[in-house]
Amino acid sequence: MPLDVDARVIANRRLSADYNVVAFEAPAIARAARPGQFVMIKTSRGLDPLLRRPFSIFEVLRDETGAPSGISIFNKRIGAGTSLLAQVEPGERLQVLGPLGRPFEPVDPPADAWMIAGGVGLAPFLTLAEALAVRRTRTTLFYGARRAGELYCVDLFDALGVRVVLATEDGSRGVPGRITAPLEAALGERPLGEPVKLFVCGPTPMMRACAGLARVHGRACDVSLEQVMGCGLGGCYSCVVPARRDEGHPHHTRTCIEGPVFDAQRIVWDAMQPH
Amino acid sequence: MPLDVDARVIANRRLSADYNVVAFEAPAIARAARPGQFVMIKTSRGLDPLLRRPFSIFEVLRDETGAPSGISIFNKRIGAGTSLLAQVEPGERLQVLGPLGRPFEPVDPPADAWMIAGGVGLAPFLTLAEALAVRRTRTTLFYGARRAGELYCVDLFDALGVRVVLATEDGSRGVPGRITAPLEAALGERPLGEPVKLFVCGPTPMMRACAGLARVHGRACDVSLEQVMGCGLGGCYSCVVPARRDEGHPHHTRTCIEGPVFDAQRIVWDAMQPH
Amino acid sequence: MDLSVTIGSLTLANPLIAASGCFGYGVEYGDVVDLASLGAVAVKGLFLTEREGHAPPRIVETPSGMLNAIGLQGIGVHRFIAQQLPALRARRATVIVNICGTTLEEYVEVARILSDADGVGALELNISCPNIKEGGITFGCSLPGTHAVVSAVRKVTRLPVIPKLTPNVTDVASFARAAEESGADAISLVNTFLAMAIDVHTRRPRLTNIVGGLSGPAIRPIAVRMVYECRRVVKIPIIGMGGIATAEDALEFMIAGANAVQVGTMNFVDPFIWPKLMDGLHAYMAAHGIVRLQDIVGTVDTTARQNSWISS
Amino acid sequence: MDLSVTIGSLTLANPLIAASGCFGYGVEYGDVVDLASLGAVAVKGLFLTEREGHAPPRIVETPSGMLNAIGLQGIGVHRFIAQQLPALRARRATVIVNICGTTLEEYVEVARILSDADGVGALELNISCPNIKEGGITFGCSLPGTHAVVSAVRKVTRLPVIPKLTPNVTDVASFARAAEESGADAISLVNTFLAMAIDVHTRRPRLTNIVGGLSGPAIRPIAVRMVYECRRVVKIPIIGMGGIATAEDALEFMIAGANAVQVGTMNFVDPFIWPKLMDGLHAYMAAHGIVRLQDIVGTVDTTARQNSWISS
Ligand SMILES: Cc1cc2nc3c(=O)[nH]c(=O)nc-3n(C[C@H](O)[C@H](O)[C@H](O)COP(=O)(O)OP(=O)(O)OC[C@H]3O[C@@H](n4cnc5c(N)ncnc54)[C@H](O)[C@@H]3O)c2cc1C
Ligand SMILES: Cc1cc2nc3c(=O)[nH]c(=O)nc-3n(C[C@H](O)[C@H](O)[C@H](O)COP(=O)(O)OP(=O)(O)OC[C@H]3O[C@@H](n4cnc5c(N)ncnc54)[C@H](O)[C@@H]3O)c2cc1C
Ligand SMILES: Cc1cc2nc3c(=O)[nH]c(=O)nc-3n(C[C@H](O)[C@H](O)[C@H](O)COP(=O)(O)O)c2cc1C
Ligand SMILES: Cc1cc2nc3c(=O)[nH]c(=O)nc-3n(C[C@H](O)[C@H](O)[C@H](O)COP(=O)(O)O)c2cc1C
Ligand code: FES
Ligand code: FES
Repeated sequence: MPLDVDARVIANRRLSADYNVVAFEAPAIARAARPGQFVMIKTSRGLDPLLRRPFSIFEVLRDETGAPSGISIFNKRIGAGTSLLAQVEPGERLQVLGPLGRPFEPVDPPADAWMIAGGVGLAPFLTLAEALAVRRTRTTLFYGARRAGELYCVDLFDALGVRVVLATEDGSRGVPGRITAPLEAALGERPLGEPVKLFVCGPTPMMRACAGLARVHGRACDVSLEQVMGCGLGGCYSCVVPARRDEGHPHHTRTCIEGPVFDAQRIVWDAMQPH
Repeated sequence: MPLDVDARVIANRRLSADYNVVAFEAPAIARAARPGQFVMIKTSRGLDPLLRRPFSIFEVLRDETGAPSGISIFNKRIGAGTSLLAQVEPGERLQVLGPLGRPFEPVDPPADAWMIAGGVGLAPFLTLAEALAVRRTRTTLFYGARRAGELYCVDLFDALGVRVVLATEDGSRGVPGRITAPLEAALGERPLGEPVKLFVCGPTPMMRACAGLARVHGRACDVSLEQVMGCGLGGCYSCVVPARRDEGHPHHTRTCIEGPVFDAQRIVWDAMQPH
Repeated sequence: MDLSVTIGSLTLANPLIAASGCFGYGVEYGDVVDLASLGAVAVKGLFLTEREGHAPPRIVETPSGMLNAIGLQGIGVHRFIAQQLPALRARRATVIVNICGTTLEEYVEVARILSDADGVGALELNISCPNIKEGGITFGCSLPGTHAVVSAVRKVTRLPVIPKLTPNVTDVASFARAAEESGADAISLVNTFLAMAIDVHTRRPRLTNIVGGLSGPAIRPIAVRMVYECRRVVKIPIIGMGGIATAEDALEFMIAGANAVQVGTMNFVDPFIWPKLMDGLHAYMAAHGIVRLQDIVGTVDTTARQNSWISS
Repeated sequence: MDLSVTIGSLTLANPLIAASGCFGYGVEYGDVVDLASLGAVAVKGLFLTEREGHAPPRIVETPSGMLNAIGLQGIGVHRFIAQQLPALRARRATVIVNICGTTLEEYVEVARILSDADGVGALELNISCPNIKEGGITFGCSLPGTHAVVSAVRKVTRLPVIPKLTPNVTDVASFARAAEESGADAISLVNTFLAMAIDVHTRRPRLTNIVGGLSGPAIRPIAVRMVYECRRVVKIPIIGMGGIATAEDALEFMIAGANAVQVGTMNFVDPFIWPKLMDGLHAYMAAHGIVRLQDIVGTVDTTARQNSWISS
């Protein structure tokens, strides 16, 4: 059951002109959160911007005793709502509704977990990495961005023992080019007897490419989709994607309640709107 | 010429559940401000609340060298905009447009200045009191509210050498009853040869009563009117009051550019909308 | 305190109704809202058969509002009765079914099927959806069309019939009168305003469907005016809606002339809005000494506020 | 870069016009805005004689919008010509005069008087003010009324004649067509939406005039849709407006079909908006390699975005 919290902003860590991490005091949401779930945040106190904006839960924050005390989000400025979130000051309060949506299903050893993140698609993976670390699942993060300056928070993954593979389109850090290249290489090298599950979040073309690689290589693959969401609770039918139910005919399926995490093979990628 | 400043909030001093003083960094406005002028403040970054809200300039703030560095407003929470201003945190930025409107015309000795304030009507008098102190004009503040807890910032007037007469409707501080009673008594006691000018700001019935007393006693009287204002610059014709021009026929006159300060005898009080 | 309201044979415990298309089939909100505490739940518009609706993007936010062009995606009346209605009954929800048709016959058929089902409280006739080409609004934008649908459905059901009017007309009151004369038990208004948003960089409409319907607080003052106009010409109950965000907004519609209200877009913004609205209604009644909330319906005082002092 | 736009015999340097009633007589903004930098200034609606307008309160804020019922307070056409027009000319403003009438004869008379004055660039016919009982909107809400006013004014002036249309009709495009057929040089749209707000504690309308006109960003998506609809049926220039707050909003109207735009309510919120809008237009033209801004007018691409993959 989701909760709505009038959450106090604890910190706003500016990572760059476009990215920041906002931490909220929200113990109840923090306790209930599972990896890959999201919250809907009201970015203003007035009626404009009107609708809440969906954000993956980036971190579960803990107090001195280790008890969950809040959450943070990894915010990329693209429009009015994310710009307001870029500017918040500690002490302000915003409505945070969550946790929402179908979480990732982590895997246990001997399976490995490979997380593939493009840009702001990094957001759902820190909580997943924590859950995988608890299970002692060997985890790799494939993380791509346009340039070195747009790769953030890699140290947080290092600290969890995650192996990190980076790629930048301009070659300024890690493998030059798209992150799907090192992923494809790794898939090719891995013996079929060694199980691995892919977890993907990023731009639609990237997720589509990963879904294709997973299919070709016969690997399980979860994708976390980012559709425009009006309500986050199944009320408005705005967030639909073309998805098959049980191998059957595809339907417009609500991302907010049947996702955001889907088995990649359920999605009719040809019919997905590019973002 | 008014200026529009993306002004940083320096402080938000909460006086009570309903009243607070917000200080803004705005040197250019501070330098140009004259007593009784106002600013139009955008209380949100989005489009709701949409219109700016008018506020008297309460204080002109100064830096260590004594140079004007900002202004403050004395905010009473009544609706959406004033509630947002009650909640601002230092570091936030709001658009502040000003200074606007016709200022008070202070008087010089030997004339005395009597300022009559009802509730939030205190707002324009601190800058006036400063201007009068500079001229060494003997100044009295008649200040009424419902109860002692709603009388604010009296010490700031004390510090300027202003004689203060207080009244509360519940008798919890100062003269019991309305502030017009001590004013009327004072007017009755003052010899006609000793000039005095009245400056009034408060609820419409109070201003009307003061205007009547001023007329009966033959004293000059400025009132500062608070009409609903859409633009503050004469563009919308929302802020009109019925006012005579040169003793002639009354017209709907724009408070924002011909006021907010009017000679009380110009106003057709019978036709004023009660607030 | 009495907050009840009667619409034909149906009595609602209070005037707060979840608006059609803004509350799924109600069951989605079972965890968040006590469905039995609502006056009623108006479920998403249903055709005879399943529909996939329009391709996304289906919504776009606008200042204090949103456009939608969902295209009436829905599971069809049969699956609704089989799968959702029992769950709604189990939660003791009062159910208003919003029905759609591409033809007169489809409206009649859907109405007939629902009349035989257990647990349907009333039928809201969606003759005002701006997002589908066939049917619907072509009835709702003409007086004869409105008359035809309402009287045809009237004949096949004993359930209260509530045509939902479009605001996209010059004189909404004439449609209210046509609905009343055709035997409607009540009217709902407003549906959304036909509107459009364009991405200036791609020069394409922001909605795949090109145009969509504007809802939310942005439209409230227009909707209140329309309720006020309709109240002056019809006697049947009016269900008012359009941007209600607070109890005061709901009361504003009631004072303008609505007997009940629906809340759509703001339920997206705050799914926990319902108890807040209810508390607000109670507080208002207490503050103003009102024992029967229906007593405020249509009581807006429009007597002149002052003598004109000035030639105008 | 060419931002100019031609309306009948009048050429504006750029498409940004201050909306009538939202900019006083222009002279009030002389300190804040370089009037010569605007495409034009549309001054407050003028009758033949002075009017005091409605008693306050005259405006009330609503979500992302505002209602007004100013009641066309104004100094009358003679005082305007004597007192304000010279000041506007001195500041090299291009002046569009918004004219009103309670009768057909008054429109004609006002138009005739202004045609003889020096410094008037065009006449905008306000047949759409929702706030006055007599005249005005009674013409604007009927096709024959629109035809009558426009053709009568057309006969007495060589100035460009620009009827301003009301959005409070079912089919605004038919009014656009009627205006074009009657000899209009251009059309302006939209005027405000008839609307209402009620104080629930006093149960009185918030405006003394009971109803008022809704303007501001709230209405923008409806206004854009109306411009789009009109563009498809008329060839004459369209001046679009309704809630423009940014250069992108202005461009949205142009891409929908407007040749020029007016900005009203947002000038209240930010009187320094004009250079920001201008800079935004330049930046857009530079970014998209557009040399003549008129080339984007009506270019919204409404071709289907994808093949339908799913039965609907
Ligand atoms: C489940 C989920 C989780 C998300 N997690 C994060 C996150 O952790 N961090 C983060 O920065 N962003 C995340 N997003 C995306 C984020 O919600 C959008 O960037 C945000 O809603 C845009 O709001 P805005 O007001 O800034 O932009 P707007 O002004 O609303 O829109 C600007 C542009 O972005 C497009 N857009 C709007 N909503 C979305 C969306 N949901 N996804 C993609 N494009 C959109 C619009 O169509 C428009 O073109 C997530 C989205 C979903 C659905
Ligand atoms: C020249 C001038 C100077 C002012 N100085 C101050 C000041 O120093 N401190 C201060 O706290 N307030 C001041 N006010 C009043 C202040 O502007 C209003 O309280 C404010 O606009 C209300 O905004 P809101 O969003 O909180 O309320 P809204 O939600 O906009 O309105 C709430 C209620 O207040 C009424 N109202 C709206 N505007 C005004 C207004 N201008 N005056 C009176 N009632 C109004 C509305 O009609 C409504 O009934 C001043 C007003 C003017 C015109
Ligand atoms: C996403 C969405 C879907 C809607 N679907 C329907 C529908 O299926 N049937 C209907 O009659 N109205 C539908 N409406 C209109 C609403 O029921 C309501 O009339 C309108 O949104 C105005 O109310 P609001 O401003 O409170 O949302 C829909 C509105 C929205 C926003
Ligand atoms: C306070 C106010 C006064 C107005 N007065 C007039 C007027 O005199 N004549 C007219 O044609 N339109 C008048 N309008 C309508 C505007 O010119 C414009 O059509 C409308 O406000 C929509 O544009 P906006 O949303 O940019 O304000 C007025 C609008 C406002 C808000
Ligand atoms: S966001 Fe509303 S149904 Fe998914
Ligand atoms: S506030 Fe707009 S004219 Fe005075």
